[in-house]
Amino acid sequence: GTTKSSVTSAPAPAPASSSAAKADPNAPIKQGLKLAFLPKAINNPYETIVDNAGIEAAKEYQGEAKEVGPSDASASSQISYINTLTQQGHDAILIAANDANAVCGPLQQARAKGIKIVAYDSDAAPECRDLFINQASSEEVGRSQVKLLAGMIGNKGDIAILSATANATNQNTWIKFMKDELAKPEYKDMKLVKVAYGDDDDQKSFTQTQGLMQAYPNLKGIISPTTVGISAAARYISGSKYKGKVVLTGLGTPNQMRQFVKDKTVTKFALWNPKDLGYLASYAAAALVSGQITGAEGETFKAGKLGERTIGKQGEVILGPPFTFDASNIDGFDY
Amino acid sequence: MTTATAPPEQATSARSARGLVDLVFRARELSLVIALVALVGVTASVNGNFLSGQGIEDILLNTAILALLAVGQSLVVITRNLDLSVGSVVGLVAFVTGDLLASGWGIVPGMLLGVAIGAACGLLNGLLVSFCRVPALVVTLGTLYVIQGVDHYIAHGRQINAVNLPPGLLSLGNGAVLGVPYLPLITLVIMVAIGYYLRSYPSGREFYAIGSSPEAARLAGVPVRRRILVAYLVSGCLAGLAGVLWLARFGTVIADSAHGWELLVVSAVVVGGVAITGGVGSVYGAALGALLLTTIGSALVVLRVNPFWQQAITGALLLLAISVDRVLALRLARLLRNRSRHG
Amino acid sequence: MSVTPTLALANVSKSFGAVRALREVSLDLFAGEAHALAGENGAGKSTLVKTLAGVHRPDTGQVLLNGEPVVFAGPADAQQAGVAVIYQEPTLFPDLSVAENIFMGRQPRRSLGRIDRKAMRAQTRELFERLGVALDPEQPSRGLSIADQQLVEIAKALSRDARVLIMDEPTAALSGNEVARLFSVVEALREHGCAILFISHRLDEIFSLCQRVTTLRDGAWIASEPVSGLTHDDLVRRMVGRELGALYPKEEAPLGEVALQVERLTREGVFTDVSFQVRRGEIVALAGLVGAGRSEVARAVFGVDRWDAGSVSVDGRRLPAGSPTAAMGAGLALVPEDRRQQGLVMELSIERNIGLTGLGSLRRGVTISRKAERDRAKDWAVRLRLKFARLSDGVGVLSGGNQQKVVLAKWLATKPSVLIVDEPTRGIDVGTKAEVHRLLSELAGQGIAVLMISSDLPEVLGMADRVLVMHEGRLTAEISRADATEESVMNAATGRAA
Amino acid sequence: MAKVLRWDVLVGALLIAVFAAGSLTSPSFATVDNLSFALGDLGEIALIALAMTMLVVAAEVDLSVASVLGLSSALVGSLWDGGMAIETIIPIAVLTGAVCGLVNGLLVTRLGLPSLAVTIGTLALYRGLAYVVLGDRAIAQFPPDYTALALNDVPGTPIPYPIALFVLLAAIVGVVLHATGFGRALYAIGAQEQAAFFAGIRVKRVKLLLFVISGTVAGFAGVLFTLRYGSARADNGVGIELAVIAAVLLGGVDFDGGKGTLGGVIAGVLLIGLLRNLLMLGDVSTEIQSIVTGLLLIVSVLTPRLVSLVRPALKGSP
Ligand SMILES: Nc1ncnc2c1ncn2[C@@H]1O[C@H](COP(=O)(O)OP(=O)(O)OP(=O)(O)O)[C@@H](O)[C@H]1O
Ligand SMILES: Nc1ncnc2c1ncn2[C@@H]1O[C@H](COP(=O)(O)OP(=O)(O)OP(=O)(O)O)[C@@H](O)[C@H]1O
Ligand SMILES: [Mg+2]
Ligand SMILES: [Mg+2]
Repeated sequence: GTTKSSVTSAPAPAPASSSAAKADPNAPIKQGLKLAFLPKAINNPYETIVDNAGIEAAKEYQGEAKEVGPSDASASSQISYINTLTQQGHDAILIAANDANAVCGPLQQARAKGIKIVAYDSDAAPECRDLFINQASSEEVGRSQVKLLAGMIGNKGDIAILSATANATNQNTWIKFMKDELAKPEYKDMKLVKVAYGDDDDQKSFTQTQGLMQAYPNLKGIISPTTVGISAAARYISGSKYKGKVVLTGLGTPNQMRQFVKDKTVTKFALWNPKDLGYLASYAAAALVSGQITGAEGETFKAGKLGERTIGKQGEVILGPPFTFDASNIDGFDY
Repeated sequence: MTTATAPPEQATSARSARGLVDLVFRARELSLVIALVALVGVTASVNGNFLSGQGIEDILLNTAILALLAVGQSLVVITRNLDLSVGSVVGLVAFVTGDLLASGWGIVPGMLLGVAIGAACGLLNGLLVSFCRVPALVVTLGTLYVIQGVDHYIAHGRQINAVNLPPGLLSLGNGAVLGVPYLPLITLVIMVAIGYYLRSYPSGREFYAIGSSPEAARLAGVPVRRRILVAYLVSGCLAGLAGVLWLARFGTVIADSAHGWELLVVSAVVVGGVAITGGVGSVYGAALGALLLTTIGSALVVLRVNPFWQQAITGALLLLAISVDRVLALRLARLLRNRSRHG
Repeated sequence: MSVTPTLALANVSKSFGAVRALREVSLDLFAGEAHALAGENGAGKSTLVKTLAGVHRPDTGQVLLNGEPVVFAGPADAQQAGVAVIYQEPTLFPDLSVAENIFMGRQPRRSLGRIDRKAMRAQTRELFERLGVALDPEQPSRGLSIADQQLVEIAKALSRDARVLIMDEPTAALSGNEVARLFSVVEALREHGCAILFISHRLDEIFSLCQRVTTLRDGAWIASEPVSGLTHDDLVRRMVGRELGALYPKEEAPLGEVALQVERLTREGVFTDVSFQVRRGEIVALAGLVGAGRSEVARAVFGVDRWDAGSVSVDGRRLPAGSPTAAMGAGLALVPEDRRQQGLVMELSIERNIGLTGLGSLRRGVTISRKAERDRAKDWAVRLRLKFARLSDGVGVLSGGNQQKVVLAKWLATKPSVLIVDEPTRGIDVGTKAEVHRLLSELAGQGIAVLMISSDLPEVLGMADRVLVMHEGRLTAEISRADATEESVMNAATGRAA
Repeated sequence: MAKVLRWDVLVGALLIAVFAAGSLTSPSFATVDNLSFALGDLGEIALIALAMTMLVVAAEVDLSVASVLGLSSALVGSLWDGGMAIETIIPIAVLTGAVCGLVNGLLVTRLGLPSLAVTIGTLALYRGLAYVVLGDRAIAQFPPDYTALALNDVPGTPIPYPIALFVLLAAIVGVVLHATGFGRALYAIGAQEQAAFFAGIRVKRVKLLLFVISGTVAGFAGVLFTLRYGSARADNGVGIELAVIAAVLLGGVDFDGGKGTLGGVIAGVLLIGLLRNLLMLGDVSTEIQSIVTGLLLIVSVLTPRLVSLVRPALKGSP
């Protein structure tokens, strides 16, 4: 019969467009480009910041961009949107994939119609998109999070991870690298006791944190690499007896975390600038459509105020290292 | 012609019958309490923290809102109706109230408005179901979508942050009197009030009459439509209040607070022994159901159950709860039948 | 009369779609008078009752209360005006206790308007004493027999101590001594100046209880007159509009071999050691007081209830316990006592209901043949003189008696070899009653074995070749047609040695 | 008698209206591509709605369908990942669905529990099992010729295979429901269970069968879903039970049982699907879409009521 091995042994279908055309670095950005941002879900504040920045950026080069998307972060609902966008005929679709593989088929159909695909925030399978704008190298995020926490608990004690949904691609990649980092000798006294899932649901993350505290009485630290998770966790800890006993860090937006940094529930946490992410994605798409780049490794393009950017391996463009917030600098940011 | 007054043995059998009837009805609450005690017992024996002050406080806090919704829902279900829109009402109220409070509204007017919004939603459902006589399920599924849509439309990806909320509200969500947090207290008071009304007041009994047989209720001169309207109104108000408390409790909210809770609330009600076909059950049962569900949730985490198993186990326990309750009820009913017969 | 009637109808008409249920009907109910309402099934009696009760609004004409025109917006208004009604079909709250059923909306109160349950229980007992009912006030009304339900309804109406008491076939499910009980209570009420409207298809009850009688035919008023001047046949003629044959046309049929054999059948707490047999061509009556367990026996034999011990065999073949399908296969048919719950699917049409018992035989290939379904329905509708507009109408809108006919049709259509009928003529008018009886003996004549449960003693005596009597779940007597008399049967039924 | 406006007729009319509006307002709506997209998107919901219709007519409901879909999808994923042949996996997944249905059915018929309660429980249970099976993994790279079957159109037509299958099944269910003894039995059971039982209908057996069918269809839908999206995850199809229920209700099936037609349900499914597609093409935001869907449900039940309230006033006596 047809088994996995018999299929994967067959050569994988070659990416449709990339490296087919020749890149022309100094081609002008086309006027009146039509871009569409397709976030994981439209009512996720973080995604909204990113997309709005992208839409703003489009104005800079006289393009028009819009944000459409499902109200639930599921692959299937995202797909009907891809199909519709394809029907409407856009120049590029920018997507934060809920499921790297599920969106693949429709994206291929879109590319077949000459639409450029730029993944951001959460990648789609590489053969289905032209570019992936990565907020920060997944490896760096993973490892730096561990470093951050280790520094605060003196490389010692039980720690837990509060993730988003069990299937979130970016979360799982980060967690992979965290585990890898923890394997190093200097962390031999740190023990990862649990990976909990808050499903990016504020209330579930909140109660999951409660559970962790009770289940692991001598928990020293929590990493929550998701904006929803970290703020929920911070809120529970700040109101509970565990405040000051358990160290919390992760990825969060300054606005969410400000109060908890002020009340000393959280000392340090990290994030890239989501506005820059949207901005960069927007320019990358424009460059792609205008033929400045094709998505091949080594090509470069001008990303407005962010300056020149280079495409890494597998068509990945990295925004930059995550920025670490603390009491001293947090008031300088508003997002 | 013989005088057919009850012969003594019949009278006695009748009396024992009554004892049994009460038992049958109590049994529902009873079996819940037993299950609850067992669950807590096991969990605590494995991990002492579960019964620590913090642990209990957490469970009470988590239960409060669900229980509040369950109380409102059971009122509707008892009249042989259903309100699927409660989840989205909570979401709408939590966000709108948060938005207004953040923009400088006073706490009291803000909360009142929240409850008012809930009431409006309930009124809408009630009017459609009772006066236009359209199936409750369709209507409330419809309003679920509509209210959710409105909520997301208003929120549009924004977020309410605790910093911008009046501290007074937040302390309501997390503060306590004599160690007992406010939220469970509020729920308790409301539950007892409604429960007592339903049991001890003629108009309260009419809710059961309607659920038991709408046609008979009409013939008995029960103001069917008005009662059903009230049921939805109350359910709406409580959902509104729940929304406000949600805000007070969690501080930061986005559009989808309590998203998908409609089924959770219904299962709490059902586990609580309120018959989905109406006419049977109590708000106490419903609240206990809510408590049980929440406790299961917390217990599984505390017992360090693999997260991938938690949902499966929750489902299994839920089924176990209703099955056991059912079997118990059947046993007692049969016992009752045999006794209540010829001596 | 010079006195103004307590409650009256003046030229009231009421139609449902094409059906004109009432045409220009007038009726006066006077204080201290028991007024009978007679008419065939579908004549409009219940509609009239519902109009007086504020359930229906008259299309034309008026309802008069003490001579003043009133408009009852709903049942509540009528109750306010002191009108108490026992509807033809019991309207109880199955989940609530008997006591609560009786006092719903009028519970005795204690401080702060709260319900006084003690008082409620006590008053319920006191009511049951008066009616001689042995029911527990706290028992939920679900699972009560039709008869018990009817008794609760009566208690409910009496508890209102109303100025007008309207009873739509209250005795249909009751047997001799409950009826006697009821009448003595009603008498007392009447003497206290209560106006009474009484409906029954048992004419002797009308003669024994009422002073005046109004007859309806096809919704039209025929006559209102004192009962005293009337003979049985006069009344029948007014109702039916034609001469009527014998009410109990029982002709002897040659007895064949045993068709139904029941041995030591026992169901814990319901009936014990019930053994009997019914031969082909024989009509056996199962008599007894309400709650004796007759219906339960019938249900067990047919397989809707399981039995704990004993056996049932049809034509020598044993039936598996608890399988109606198997019973039907063996040629059994049961016309159940509760037509609303067990006999009919109210939402479905007449033809669908009649077809329900023949889903197998109506099949052509994989699908049901609508024509066959319709023919089957038409055939039996005609044979039973069913009163209907279209066969595709829901049975819900049929009059009580006509619904009962549909149930009979549904089962006779299965061409059973053993027919069990539980209260076959409950709520059926004299005309139809005669037809049903003719039908039964006709069927017996064709060699069908008939087991007839009935609380109508004359019917039992008139139709049965043998009478089996049950008391408190046991078979207490078997009486041949020859020795069967009111006394012998009642004695056995009330547990005194026959 | 005045003929009352039938609910399913109304929905059918609405469907036509939407289609007309679509072809007029949006150039890309009435295109072959778009319609086959729109229909394809309905695949699982439409299939499950068929089984659900029969259940609801018999006054029962199965809320666990979406979870059964998820479980089956998870199974397909882990078995495929484990190197089993897809030809063996598919039957296994479908069979699992059947077993899930059987469990629902047994709990309902043997213990006499309300199906709403039972299937809310199994909704959690089956979804949980899906996570137990697949955890946080997402399996991809399914055989192209099979994914093609789930995704592509029947050669020479704009009709995707799933929809072709749906049409076939719909025809069968239509006949069963409206022209066979089994169908008659369903309506009887839904309207007055006791009477159906007294008429010799094997009520429990019938209900059990219905739940098994519903489970089987959901199981198959899981396979379809997995292949169509080329991705197996434990959270596949979360929450589509409400979409199915909405379609069935919109189709005019009465939740108290005993009423409703399959035609209505099909119209309901298509109406929801096409309307959503049309709104998307018009760049109508998700919020508004959800509002419209809600209003649609309400209007569809309200209109016939209002009409029947107004009718008597208008018509004189015959
Ligand atoms: N709700 C209704 N809708 C349509 N037709 C109705 C309705 N109620 C009664 N009818 C019709 O009105 C006529 C009178 O019915 P009604 O119940 O008053 O007869 P009845 O005298 O009580 O008969 P029975 O002695 O069998 O009870 C019947 O033809 C019946 O079909
Ligand atoms: N001692 C009793 N106390 C309370 N209810 C009883 C008693 N005996 C019988 N019943 C009721 O009567 C029913 C069984 O009596 P059943 O109706 O079978 O007898 P029956 O002689 O057929 O009476 P009916 O003439 O009403 O059919 C049961 O449903 C039960 O509710
Ligand atoms: Mg009548
Ligand atoms: Mg009986």
